[in-house]
Formats: sequence, structure tokens, C-alpha cells
Amino acid sequence: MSNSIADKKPGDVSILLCGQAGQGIQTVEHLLMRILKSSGYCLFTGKEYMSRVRGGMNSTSIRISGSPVSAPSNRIDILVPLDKGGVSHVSCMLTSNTVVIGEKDSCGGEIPNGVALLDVPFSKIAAETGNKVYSNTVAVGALLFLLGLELEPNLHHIGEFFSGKPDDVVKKNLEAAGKGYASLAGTGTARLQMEFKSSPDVKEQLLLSGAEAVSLGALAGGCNFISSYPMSPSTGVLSFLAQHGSEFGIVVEQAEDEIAAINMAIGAWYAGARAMVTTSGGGFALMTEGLSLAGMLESPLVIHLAQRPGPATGLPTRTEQGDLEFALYGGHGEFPRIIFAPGTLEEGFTLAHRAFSVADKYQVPVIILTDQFFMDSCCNTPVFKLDDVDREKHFTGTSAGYRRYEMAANGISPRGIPGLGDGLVCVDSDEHDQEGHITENSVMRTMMVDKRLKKLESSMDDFIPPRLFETGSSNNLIVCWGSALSAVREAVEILGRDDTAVLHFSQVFPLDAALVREHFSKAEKTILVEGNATGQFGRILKGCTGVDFHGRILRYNGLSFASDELAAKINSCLQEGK
Amino acid sequence: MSNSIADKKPGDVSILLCGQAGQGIQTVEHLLMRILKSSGYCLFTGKEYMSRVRGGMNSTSIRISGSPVSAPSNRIDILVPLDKGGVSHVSCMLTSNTVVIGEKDSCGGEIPNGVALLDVPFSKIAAETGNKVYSNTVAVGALLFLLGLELEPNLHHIGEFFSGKPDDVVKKNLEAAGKGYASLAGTGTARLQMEFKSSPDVKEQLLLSGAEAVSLGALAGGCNFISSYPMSPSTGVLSFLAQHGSEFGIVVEQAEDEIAAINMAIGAWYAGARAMVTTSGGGFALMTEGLSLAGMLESPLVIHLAQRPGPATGLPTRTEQGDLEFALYGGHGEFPRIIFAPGTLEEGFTLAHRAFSVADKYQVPVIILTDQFFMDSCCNTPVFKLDDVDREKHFTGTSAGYRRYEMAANGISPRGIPGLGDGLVCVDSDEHDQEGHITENSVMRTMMVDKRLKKLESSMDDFIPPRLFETGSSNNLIVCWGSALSAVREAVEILGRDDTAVLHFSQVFPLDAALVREHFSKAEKTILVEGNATGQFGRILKGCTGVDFHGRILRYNGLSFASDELAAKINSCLQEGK
Amino acid sequence: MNRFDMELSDIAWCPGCGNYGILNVLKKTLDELGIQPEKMVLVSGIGQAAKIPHYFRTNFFNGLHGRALPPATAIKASNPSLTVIAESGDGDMYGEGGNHFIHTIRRNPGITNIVHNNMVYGLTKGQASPTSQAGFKTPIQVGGVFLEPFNPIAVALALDATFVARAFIGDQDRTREIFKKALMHKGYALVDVFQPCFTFNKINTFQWFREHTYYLDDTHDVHNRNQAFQKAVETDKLPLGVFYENTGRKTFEENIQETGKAVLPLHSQETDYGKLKDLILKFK
Amino acid sequence: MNRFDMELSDIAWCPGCGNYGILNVLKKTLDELGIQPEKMVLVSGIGQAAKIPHYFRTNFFNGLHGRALPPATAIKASNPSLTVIAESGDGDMYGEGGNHFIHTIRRNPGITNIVHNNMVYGLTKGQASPTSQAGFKTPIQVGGVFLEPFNPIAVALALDATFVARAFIGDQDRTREIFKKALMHKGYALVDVFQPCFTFNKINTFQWFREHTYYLDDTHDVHNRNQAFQKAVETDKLPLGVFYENTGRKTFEENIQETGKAVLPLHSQETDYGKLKDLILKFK
Ligand SMILES: Cc1ncc(C[n+]2csc(CCOP(=O)(O)OP(=O)(O)O)c2C)c(N)n1
Ligand SMILES: Cc1ncc(C[n+]2csc(CCOP(=O)(O)OP(=O)(O)O)c2C)c(N)n1
Ligand code: SF4
Ligand code: SF4
Ligand SMILES: [Mg+2]
Ligand SMILES: [Mg+2]
Repeated sequence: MSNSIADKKPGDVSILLCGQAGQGIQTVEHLLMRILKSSGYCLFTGKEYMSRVRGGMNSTSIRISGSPVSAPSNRIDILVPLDKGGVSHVSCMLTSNTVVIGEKDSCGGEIPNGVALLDVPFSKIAAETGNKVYSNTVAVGALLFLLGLELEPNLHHIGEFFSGKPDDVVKKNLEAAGKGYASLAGTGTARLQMEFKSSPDVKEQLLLSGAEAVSLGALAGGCNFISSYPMSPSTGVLSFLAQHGSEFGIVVEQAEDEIAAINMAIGAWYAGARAMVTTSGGGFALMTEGLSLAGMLESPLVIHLAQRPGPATGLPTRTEQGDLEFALYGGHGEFPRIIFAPGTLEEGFTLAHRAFSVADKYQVPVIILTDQFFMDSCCNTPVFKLDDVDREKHFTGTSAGYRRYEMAANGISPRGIPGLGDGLVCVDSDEHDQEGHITENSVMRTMMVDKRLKKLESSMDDFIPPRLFETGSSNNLIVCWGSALSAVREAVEILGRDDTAVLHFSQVFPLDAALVREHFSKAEKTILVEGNATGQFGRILKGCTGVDFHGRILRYNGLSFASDELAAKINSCLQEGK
Repeated sequence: MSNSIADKKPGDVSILLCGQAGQGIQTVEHLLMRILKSSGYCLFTGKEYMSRVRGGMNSTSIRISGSPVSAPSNRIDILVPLDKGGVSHVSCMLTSNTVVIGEKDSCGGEIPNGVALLDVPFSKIAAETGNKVYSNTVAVGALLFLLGLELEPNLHHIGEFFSGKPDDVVKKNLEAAGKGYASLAGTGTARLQMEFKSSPDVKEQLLLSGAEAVSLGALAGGCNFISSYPMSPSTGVLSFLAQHGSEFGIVVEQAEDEIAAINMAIGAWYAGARAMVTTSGGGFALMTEGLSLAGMLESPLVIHLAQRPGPATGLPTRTEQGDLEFALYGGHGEFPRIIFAPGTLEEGFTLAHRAFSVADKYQVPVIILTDQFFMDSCCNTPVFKLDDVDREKHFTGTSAGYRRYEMAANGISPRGIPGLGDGLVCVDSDEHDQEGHITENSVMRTMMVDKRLKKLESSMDDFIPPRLFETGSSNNLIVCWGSALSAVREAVEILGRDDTAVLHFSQVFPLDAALVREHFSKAEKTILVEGNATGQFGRILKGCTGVDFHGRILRYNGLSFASDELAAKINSCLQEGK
Repeated sequence: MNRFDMELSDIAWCPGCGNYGILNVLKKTLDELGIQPEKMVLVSGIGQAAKIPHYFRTNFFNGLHGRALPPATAIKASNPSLTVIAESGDGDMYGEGGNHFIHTIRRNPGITNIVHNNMVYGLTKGQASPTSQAGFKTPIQVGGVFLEPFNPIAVALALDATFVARAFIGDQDRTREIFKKALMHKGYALVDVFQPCFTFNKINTFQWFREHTYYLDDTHDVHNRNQAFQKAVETDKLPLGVFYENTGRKTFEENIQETGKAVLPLHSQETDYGKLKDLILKFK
Repeated sequence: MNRFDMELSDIAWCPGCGNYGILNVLKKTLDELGIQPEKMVLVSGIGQAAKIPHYFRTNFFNGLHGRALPPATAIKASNPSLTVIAESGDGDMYGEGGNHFIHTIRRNPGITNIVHNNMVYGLTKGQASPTSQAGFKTPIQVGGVFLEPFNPIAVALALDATFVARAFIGDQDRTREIFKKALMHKGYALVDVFQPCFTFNKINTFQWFREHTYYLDDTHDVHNRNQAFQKAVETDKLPLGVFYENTGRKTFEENIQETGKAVLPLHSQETDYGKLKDLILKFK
């Protein structure tokens, strides 16, 4: 047992924290992350939790590496069960290489044969320190030892975390961490040799979640109005903006329902605000009439749609990429829209501010498609840059005789704001003439449809092409979109084949058909990887460009892709038909 | 002028009635239709009207033929302007072959050069008879003469129409018709020689509208619950069922909104009813969350979606086929659905009752996609048969231990009803286990997704293949769906080419990809005809089957396809690239 | 002629409809109050009543059926210097839009909410509306309406709306007085206006309203919510006038500025990129 | 143990939550009333409260957030022999579902509507609900709630609901009495139940409710709507008990049978194909 840790595969270390809701997993995670980041390691955490407030069994997976990681792995090097049931919850993922560190008394019975247990009586040590609540800090101390880190230089992180609490609490926590560390330090327990380098760069990077990246992006995009109705996993963006609302002068309104939310946001844009809504599938369903309204009014609009598995209530706290076609075709009638789906935190930030800018510029709704996995995952990422943010506001003052829907070759009529000038700004959900008044004239109708659709073409000026990640050739092309990127990239790295490239779409609509066909024409074998059951993006690609796939890897069990598992699947796909 | 009528093209006669809302167009139409049908002519009427209660300018087009007609034509043989403005409303469609019959005093000034006016002072004659309101009947009398029909044998239709009114009113109307007839009879005006045969068969046929066909189909399908919110052009089905509600024991409820409507309908199915909702695009948007609920609960559901041009409020009283992709992808998450789109009145009836039967059998939502053109058009059609109606109810009694979501190879678990047996019927919008209780287990999740999607495959047992209308070869294949059928078929007939066939889809989803490819493989040239701006069905076909089109004819100005205009477009498509 | 008049080729309302009266009175009141067309926004939903912006020379937002109040609230919140009126029919505001009606009242935005109450769905040709009276027969309610009619006055009072009034367009002068008070009220103001529909409501005609209404007199204390409720639930004769007024509550705009710290109007706000940079760096 | 109990491995509620009390009291009341699990349907939306059917041995329909009332109404209408209870949280019923709340009351279906009112959104982790009190701080309402709290009792009275009551689960016995009356009432019955949320509402605790409530006494006339309204708008202390009862109105099911001529239950109806054939032939 004592040397099993030292045998770990050196590329990275994977820790799984497991416990009931409300039992302090977050505390352990947070402290570890602060300490590891300041040590210069690359980090990733992903969350998996049940739809409940207390109890149940949740887990957080932490990966530590010398190079960027941003996907979970199915391998567990160190399991930390904070509660009874924690080991059973993940027992199928344990191997003889896993070390379980926990209380023998509470989880001993759950340990499968052949799996090592490092018995550290967290709660007993905590109780000795003064209170059972310190057991999370005890665990942190023990983990620091196991990871080969020093205690003293890192204690200040613990102090900072508890700052604001009474001095005594801070003191006891520091003590608890020390005792946790000491509980192993004297025992001859082998410590992990992290054989990958830490890097001073990482210390200067950001460490944040998808929800935070998108929220910061919204702020950079000038968002000053958010009306939404809480819905997992989209609420994080609402509460982030609420937390920083007074700092940035944002109107934050929790609407009575999603219908009110989207109609408010459209009203706000009309009056000159930069408004967004954040929601998930069921709420988006209720917003589709409003989405169609934005299309007709030619109103800019930003919708953050954080997906979770459906249909209906589905799995409220799990992940899926199942609402792509709904995002694309939701809303009655035909009108242009743009859909972004970030694959990295940096894209989360960039696409969120671009969403405001292109929505405003082309007067179309823009949907940012994320999912629970993306929202809840954290990792280190280079500091977001504000230089390339488009700070222009695309509305104009008006003069008498102003017509909101003036015909224009590119489909874009100057957008006035009521009260800003002598013109009248008249917008209408019926088909309308250039002034915004109801018309039923069939010629005007055709012109207006063409005008609206023309904007989609015009928006290709700001098109974001798919990114190709290639180490050698694109003989095999793995195609993915949105949050699947991280697992796919890592899976291909794991395979270590230089004939296999990754093509990732962060703008999923509109597409550049010629470009897609060009990429496909170079590949012998194409494989689609999506987090849904029917291959939605594959169908869209085929419908828009005609391209076909040789293989499809689809996942729809509520969990995110794990890079190692995905590597195996890609590998067997590549073997097929050989 | 006197002989221009006699010069008409003999295949059919096309009459256009034009006037303000509420001015009696319907009266003239109704009387003419009764009389012509009893004379054994094939008939078609189509309507085009403005979104208002009074005033504006509406028109009804009537076609009389020796063989079935079910699409409008752009040719006007006889124009009957019932009001000032009527001639101007359609002036671009008038030719030197058009005869305008109306009051010189009111519409004389609007008549373009070269167009003949037969001056019949409708209102003067009516006033002489006792009241201006009789002028519609005067017009009917004059039209009968013009059409070469006799007066006396047809007077009883007029009597029947006004039966229920005071005797004096009936008498005056008969008198007015007589005077209208006489006003031309003595003048040497040439009468139309209808050179096509009337047929005794037609007399035995039905004469009804699309709204009536679908409503009767719903009754045949056992519909006993309808909850809906009024919305043009779908309200006809709601009011038809309301009119006949007490006769057939139907619960008819006008809901506070479309959200309530669909959730009520799902509740009703749960309790053992056969429920439907009827709506249009904007209402459907609000229903998509409920649609997804039906998917998750595995509830049968019938949605009648009568399309009108969008986005948003759009053109509320006009027509379009613009909501197909929304019907297909509406609702978050992935779940099976079946979509029908009738092309004929007979299909309107048949698909409506089949909708109930397949919804019940496969426990899936079924959408019947029609549109304003289909709803409002009338023609003669063979008597609907009740023999092939599936009268089976697909729910079962339950016993203790019953599990609503019992796994089954074909995906279909026996559907129990609360109160019918000793079992408990538990349905849940969360992901659930076989009993209907919440689960977050990822294996169960996968099994349940597969089970639900499996039903789509199973439903192929009842698949309705596309119909091929071929006179010779399918060298050229014109592809259409839903209500476009009639105009497309007639257009191809007009072209008179035996190398050009029509392929019509009345089941638009799911599709049989192999069958589609087979049809396409035989064609050299394929042309898509759709009533929308982006070619939605073409995109679906391509996405599902890979097939491509050589040409597309799209219409999105709010008006329906006219067969003669369409013939010209198909022709030029066929010429292209030759 | 006043500054809100526009050249119209065509109005979609039936001749003699009560909507014309509301249009005229509203234009006149706004004119008298010195409000400028460029500084106000008329927000409406869908229905016959909701077509009113098309006959008005002003900024307008003609949105979705039932959804006038959310954009109206947002417009006022984004730019409180605009006069904002939300106007639609009874079906639109109390049926499809019922949830917004409730929660907008809770917000108390400084908007005037005018509801054309003809007790029927006009545009869709005569179905019952939430305010249709028991027994009213329609093509859908063939046996007559049997739902309890929605009482907007009582519900608004239950929600402690800050201004609650009812008018009858058969009396344009007093309707103008009521509109004026509503427009001058600081928070949310409801004016439910009886507006006979000639075409689809043959029961609740001008004559019927004349016979079934009376004006609240000076003895009515507009600051007494319980008394207002008692008046609101009277059914023999329906009271007209201002039922209730409460000037003590803050508006939504005031609250978002004071409690929420938003700086209005939003269109002239600029993002503080310095602050944003600092915030980003906090995640280091 | 009673007939509604089921074996449970796991309940998703926090220990000590008021929801447990409601679960127990409701089971007990139903048991005492002799209602059979097979003959009743528990309809709920989404939220912590709305998970209640999963801990109940009975038929259930656990639908969408905010949408319990429409299916409940339809189930009762389709088969009036079933006892139908619609149960959810305050956010579900009064927020997302507000429009159904209003219009269901107008219909007066024979269902019991139990609302777990914890003045907060529990499942989504502590945002304000429509009933949250002014000043309540949350991660979204960072400066405190400033919307007027939704008063379900007053609104139900404004809509002339036929049974309106409020309970506090801190007192299980009297809650049971109230539930019993509600379940025995012929039409729509609202019971708004104060249910403290330990986790996300640190203000409106068991203690707080004990201090801020009192029971209506015998002097309260449950048939006097105006008096009930006066009680409903009291805010110093919130009254508990039955505010109002009106046994004179027909239920929705009675009306659809009498006025609408529907023959219930629908599941045993057969289409009259003879009549249908005649109807079809009328179009000849
Ligand atoms: C979502 C949606 N549902 C239904 C409609 C159809 N619709 C338009 S107006 C209207 C009702 C109009 O009644 P009311 O609001 O009372 O206005 P009125 O015409 O009587 O003035 C309806 C049902 C619609 N446009 N959108
Ligand atoms: C359409 C939709 N919007 C939002 C949600 C997310 N959601 C689930 S429960 C809930 C609120 C729960 O509050 P409440 O009804 O008061 O129940 P509680 O948890 O407090 O018992 C919300 C916002 C959802 N499931 N569906
Ligand atoms: S239908 Fe009624 S409400 Fe509409 S314009 Fe005509 S009279 Fe007025
Ligand atoms: S979150 Fe609140 S309401 Fe939900 S179970 Fe916990 S204590 Fe109860
Ligand atoms: Mg109305
Ligand atoms: Mg709650």
C-alpha cells in the first residue's frame, strides 16, 4: 500500500472528492486549487451533482498537470470520500492504482478488493481540534502531504480563505490542516512525485469557471441589463451579474417567468440598453416566441442557453449538448440568428462579448450555447484581454422622417433609440413597411423577408471559422463543437497519432459550407463527437454542406466526456473497417 | 364586349369575388357553390383576406371545372367587385379576357383599359326590391345567367340558404335573384359555354373546407377533449368541435394561454381522454415546453399547427409553410414525434384520425401541419370513409405492481390510466425509472433515452410513404409537401409533360431515407417547391437522406401558390441548364 | 388636430367602435399634458385595441399578444425620462398576459396601463375574454360562458396597485379626467376602460354600460384599500372612476437606482473597462 | 404507517424541512378521509415542494415547473371520480404558474391546491420567490427584495375563489383540520401553507412564523368576502385558518357536463360513428 501512490502515471494526477451536498466538498476543492495554482500547476475541476440541496452524492474531479488540462478523466488516482457512500458512488471507476484516503470507520466497508485505503480519521482529528466541521481542512492537510507539497508556505491560503471569520476559527483551521498533514507525515507513507513541471506562467493566469468566463465576457460586451428566471445550470451568470450589478450599473431583474424575461430584454434593447437573458432548455422553450419577435423587430438580443439533459425537466444538474437544433430552429417563421458555442474558457469570454457586438451590429438574436459541464468546470487560463473588445455602440440618433426599417443593401437599417433625436422609432411584430407600420402588401412582405435574411449573409463578415488542431495530417478528422472540445483534444493527444486532427466549431451557425467541405475533402475518415443521442450537429452539417461521417460517438447519459474513455472510443472507430 | 365571355379557355372558369370584410362575399360564394355543386361541377374556392373585422379588401376565388381542381389560378375570367376598390385590389391580374361584372357607378373608374365591364347596378336593383342588402343576391342571379345556368331549378338553394329568416326576407331574396338574372337575360349578353362536363358523381360528394376536414377527422379519431387558445388560422377547428361538442360529448375549453392548453391536453390523455390542441406558430412556440413534456412522459398528444407567415405576429391571415423545422425541432431535449402534412381534404380527414391512433399507439406527440390556405380552401371531395378508422384505444387496465415505463423491445410500455385497475400510474417530467420515479442514474438514463427514441423506429410500421404522381417517367421530379400538392399537381398537368412526376410527402417526419433515395435516383432533375423562404423541407431531406435539388421554387409573400404561375416557374426551372 | 395625429389612409377598426373614442381621448390628454411624441413610447400587444399605436404619431413598440407589460417595464427602467404607456385589449392583458399583469403591479413601474375592455376577443372574431360575463354565448362558448369573470379592479387592489381606475368610453370627458390622473400618477396606473364592441358583443353595448355603471362619488376615499375592494366587487352596477391611489411607494425605476445601483438611462452608460480589468485580475 | 406510505431509500429534502410535515399531514388527512391511493392523483410542478409525489404511494403526474394546475384541471374534468390534488411551491404556483393560478380559480374545478410557501426558491438555491418579504437578500436580490410581496389570499379572494385558507406547518394538528376542510370542499380550494426553509430562508423561520401569525377566530365570518379581504391584507401578523368559503358555485366539471354537455369520464366514452356519418353527409 505504502508505495502505490508513487507508481502513478506521471502525466497528471487525478483526484476525486466525493460527498453529500452541503458537506464541504467545495471547501476542499477551493483550498486545493488555490494552493496548487500558486505552486504553478495546471488545474482542472469538473463537477457532477444531484438535483437536491442536501444529501445525495456529488463529486468533484480535480486534475493536476504540467500542461493545460480541461476535461475530466475516468482514472482516479486519489479518491477522497468525505461521507459514507462516497466510495460506492464511484466504485466502478476504482482500480488497483487508486488510493482511497479517508476514514476507515465510515467507508472501510465500501472499498473493493485490491484498492488501497489510507486511513486518516478526518473527523476524529477535527473533533480533537475542537469541532467536526474542521474535518475538511484536515483532509486538505493530508492531501498536501500526499501530493508532495509543503505545509508551511501554503498555510496563508487557508488563512485567506477563512478570513472574515472569527480569529479563533481561522486558527483552528490552520491547526486542523497541520494535524492532517502530520497524520501522514510521520507514517512513512509514500508521497506522490509529481513528475511534471509546474510553471511560473500558471501563477499569473486566471482560475475560473465557465459561468464566470461568460459573465465577464458579458460585462466586456457592455451588458447593462439582464432579465432572467433562475434555471440550472444557467443561473450562475445571473447571480454573477447580480453580484457585480451595482459596481457596473446593471439593471438585474428576476422576471416572473422566461416569457417576461425575454420580452423585457427586447424592450431594453429598444430603449438603448445592452440586454441579455440566461436560461436552460425549458426556459428557452418558453422564450421561442420572444426569439421570433426579436427576429421580426430586428432587435439585437443575447441569449445564454446553458444546456442540460432533456426532454422536459430531465436531469437538471447534469450535462448534455441536446438543444442545438432547437436553438437553431426555435421560434416560428424564418429569421436570421447567430449561434456560438465556446469550447474553452477563453472562448467563453470572447464569444460572450462578441455576442453583444454582432447582435448589435447585425440586429439579430445571438445565442451562446453552453452546458452544465462548461458552466461548472474550472481551469487556469491566460488573463482575458480587453484590447480586442468591440466597444462601439451600433445605434444612431434620428432626425424627423426617420424610418426604422429603411431598405439597405446589406439588410441593416440604422437603428434609432426613442428619445434620442427628432425621429420616431416604430417597431412592429406584424409584417411592416419601412416606417414600422403594419402592411399586408405581398411585395413589401417579400422585400422585408429578403432584407431580414440578407443580414445572415452580411454577418459572415464577422464569421468565426472552425479551428483545426493538427499535429501532422488531417487524415482522420474528429469533428466537435462547443464544450466537447477539451475532451476531444485530450483524447487525440492520448492516442498520440499525428494523422488525426480535430476540427472544432465555436460558431455553429451560420456556417461556411465551402470551408467545411474543404476540410472534409482532405480527410479519409471523419468522426463526429457530440454530447447528444441523435447527432444533431452532424445532421446540420449534412443539411447545410452535404458532408457525411464515417463514425459517430454520442454520449447522452448526463455525464461529460472523459478524455481517456473518449480516446478508447475514437481508437476503435478508427480501427473499424480497416 | 358582348362575346368576350364566350371566348374563355374551356378547361375551367375562374371567378373572383372581391369586397370589404363583412360585405357579403361569403353569401355570394356560398350560394354559387351550392348551385354549382348540385349541377355536378367540380369546385374550388380559396380565400385571401386582411387581418381586420370590417373594411379592408378581401377576395374569394372560385374555380369551376369538369375535373377536380383544388388550387387557385392567377387567371380571372369573371371579376365581381362588390365594393369600390375591388377592381384596383386585383388590377394587375386583369387581362383583356377578363369580364368585370359590377356597378359602373362604383367601380367604373377603376377598370383598366381593355378590360370589359358588364354594368349591373346590383344595389339599385336591390333597393328597388326593398333593401340594399339584397344586392349580393342580385349578383348571384346575374352570375347564374352569365354561367349559362337556369334560374328556376336553382331558386330552392337560395330559399334554403335564407330559411330561418322571416318569410318576407326569403321572398325578397328570391325576387332579387330573379331580377339580377333578368337584368342580363334580355340584353343579348353572351353567356359562358362551360365546355367541360358536369358529373353526377360530384353531386354525391362532399363540399367542405380544410378546417372542416381536419375537424371531422379529429372526431373520427375519437377526440373528446380540446383545449386551445384562439389563433388564426387554427381557430376553425376549435369552433367546429365546439359547435359539435354537445353532440359528441367533447370537453371544449378555451385556455387562458397556449401553455395551459397543451398542459391540459397532456393531463387529459393521462386520465384517459383523447385530447388535442389547435394553434398557429406563435402559440406553438409557447407550447414547445409542453411538447417536450409529452415526449418525456411518453404521453400521446395531437397538435394541429395551422401555419401563417412569421416571424412573430407576421401576417395573421395569410399563408406560409414556414414552421416545418420548428415543428420538427421544437421542444428541448431529444424525443420522437411524428409530423403529418395533408395535401388534400381527404388526407386532412385521414391524417387527423390517424394522428390520434398513432399518437396513442406509440405514445408520442403527433403534429398535423396545415396552413391558412389549406384551412380556408373548399372543394368537392369523395365522401370520407369511416371503415378504415382505427377504433382501438391503446390504454390498458393495471394491476398492483404496474410500472408505467416498463422496458420493452419496441420502446412501448403498456399505458395505464389512473383509477382503472389496482396499479398506480406515475408519470414524471424528470428522468425516471421504470416506475416513474426520479432517477439520476446514468445507466437508467441511457436506457430511457434509447427506449423513447426506439418508438420512432417502431412507428415506421405505420409509416405513410410519399405519393408519386407519374404520368410517364420520373425524369423530372417535383418534390413538395403538405398543402402545396394541389397547385404542384395542377401545374404539372398544365405543362402536359409526361417526363415530369410529382413526389408529395404527407408524412414529413420520420422519413424513409432509402425510399427517398430510390425516388431521387430515378430522376435526372429534381425541383423543390415550398411555401417558405429558405427551403426547409429540402434541408431536412438533405440532412436525413443526403439528396440534393437542382432547382428550388420558394414562395413567401403570404399568398398561396397559383397553379398557372407555378407551371411557368417549373417550366423555366426545367429549361435551365439545358 | 393635435401633435399626435397622423395622416391615415385606413383604420382597421369597425365604424362606431369604442376604440376610436379611446384613441381621441388619449391623444387629447397627452397633448394637454404637454407630452412630446418623441419623448414617449406607446407599447402594445396584439388585438384590435393593440393596433392603436398605428394611429398615433409617436414612438411605439407593438410587440406580442399578451406581452406589452414586460417591454414597457424594461423601456421605462432603461430610460425613465420617457413617458411609457402600455395599452391593449382585455384578452391580451388579462388572458394571455395575466402573469405579467400580476407581477408588473408588484414592480410598480412608472407606466400607465390602459386596457380596452370590450369583454370579448375582437380581432379573432368573438370568443369569450376573461372579462366576458356569465352566460355570454360565442362560437366557442356555445352554451355560454360559465367561468367567473375576471375582475381586474379587485385583483389590482389585492396586489396593492398604486393607482386603480375604471372608465367608460361612452363618457369621453370623464375618461379624459381619469387618463390625466393616471398619467400624472408616479407609479403603475391601471385604467380599465369599458369599450363596447359593436360587432362581436351584442350584449355589453354602449346602452348596457350606461345602464350598468355609475361613478364613484366624493364620499369614496381613494386611499382606503378595503373600501375600494368593496366597491370593486359590486356587480349590480359597476362603479367608474378612481378606486384607489397610493402615492407612498417607490417606483421600479427608483428602486433599481437606489437599491440596485443602476445608473440610468442605460443608453448613455459606458462600461468601465478599468474596473472590469480589476475584476478579471481578481481571478488570478 | 398508512396506505400512502412507501418504502423510501432516500428523500431529497434537507433534514428538518417543513416539507416533511406537509407530507405527513397530507397522508394522514387523506387516510382519515378514506381516500384510496388508486383513486386519487397528486399533480405537481417542479421544485423542492413539487417532489412530494415521489414520497407518496399514489397515482401522480409530476409535470413542468409552474404547470401543475392545467393538467390537474384536465384530469379532474376527464374523470371527476378521481380526487385531484395540485401541489407545488410558491415560486411554481405564483411565479411561473401565476396565470394558471388566476384562471384556474375562475374555472372552479373540484381540486385541492396546496402551496408550500417558504418565501424562497428552494431547489434553485435561494432566489426570491413572489412571496418573499421586502428587504430579503439573496444572490440575485443583492440589495434586498423591493417588489411588493404577492398576497395569494387576497388575490384568490379578488377572484372569488370558493375556498381560501392559510396554514402553518409548525402546527400540524390545525393544518390537518384545514386540509380536511379543503379536501371536502366541492370546488377549488386553496391552502397556502407556511413552510420554513432551513437552508435558504434564514429570516422566515419556524420561530418567525410563530411570532408573526395568529389564527382567525370564531368571530370571523367565512362567508363574508369583504371581511376576508380585510383579514387577508393584514401585515402586522398574518392570519391563519379558513378565510373564505363559498359553496354556491358550480364546479368546472359540473359546468362542462351541464352547459357543455360532455359525458364523463372520458376514458369510457366511445365515438358515435353513426352520428359522425350523418354529420359528414351534411356536407354533401
Ligand atoms: C400567442 C398568440 N396567441 C393567440 C393570438 C391570436 N390573437 C390575436 S389578438 C387575440 C385576442 C384579442 O382580444 P383582446 O385582447 O381582447 O383585443 P380586442 O381585439 O378585443 O381589442 C388573439 C387570441 C396571437 N396573436 N398570439
Ligand atoms: C421553465 C422552468 N424554469 C425554471 C426552472 C427551474 N426551477 C425549478 S424549481 C424552481 C423554483 C422552485 O421554487 P418553489 O416553487 O418556491 O419551490 P421550492 O423549491 O421552494 O419548494 C425553478 C426556478 C424550471 N425547472 N423550469
Ligand atoms: S371588432 Fe369590435 S372591438 Fe374590434 S374594431 Fe370592431 S367593434 Fe371595435
Ligand atoms: S432547500 Fe429549503 S425547502 Fe428545500 S428541502 Fe431544504 S429546507 Fe426544505
Ligand atoms: Mg377585447
Ligand atoms: Mg418555495
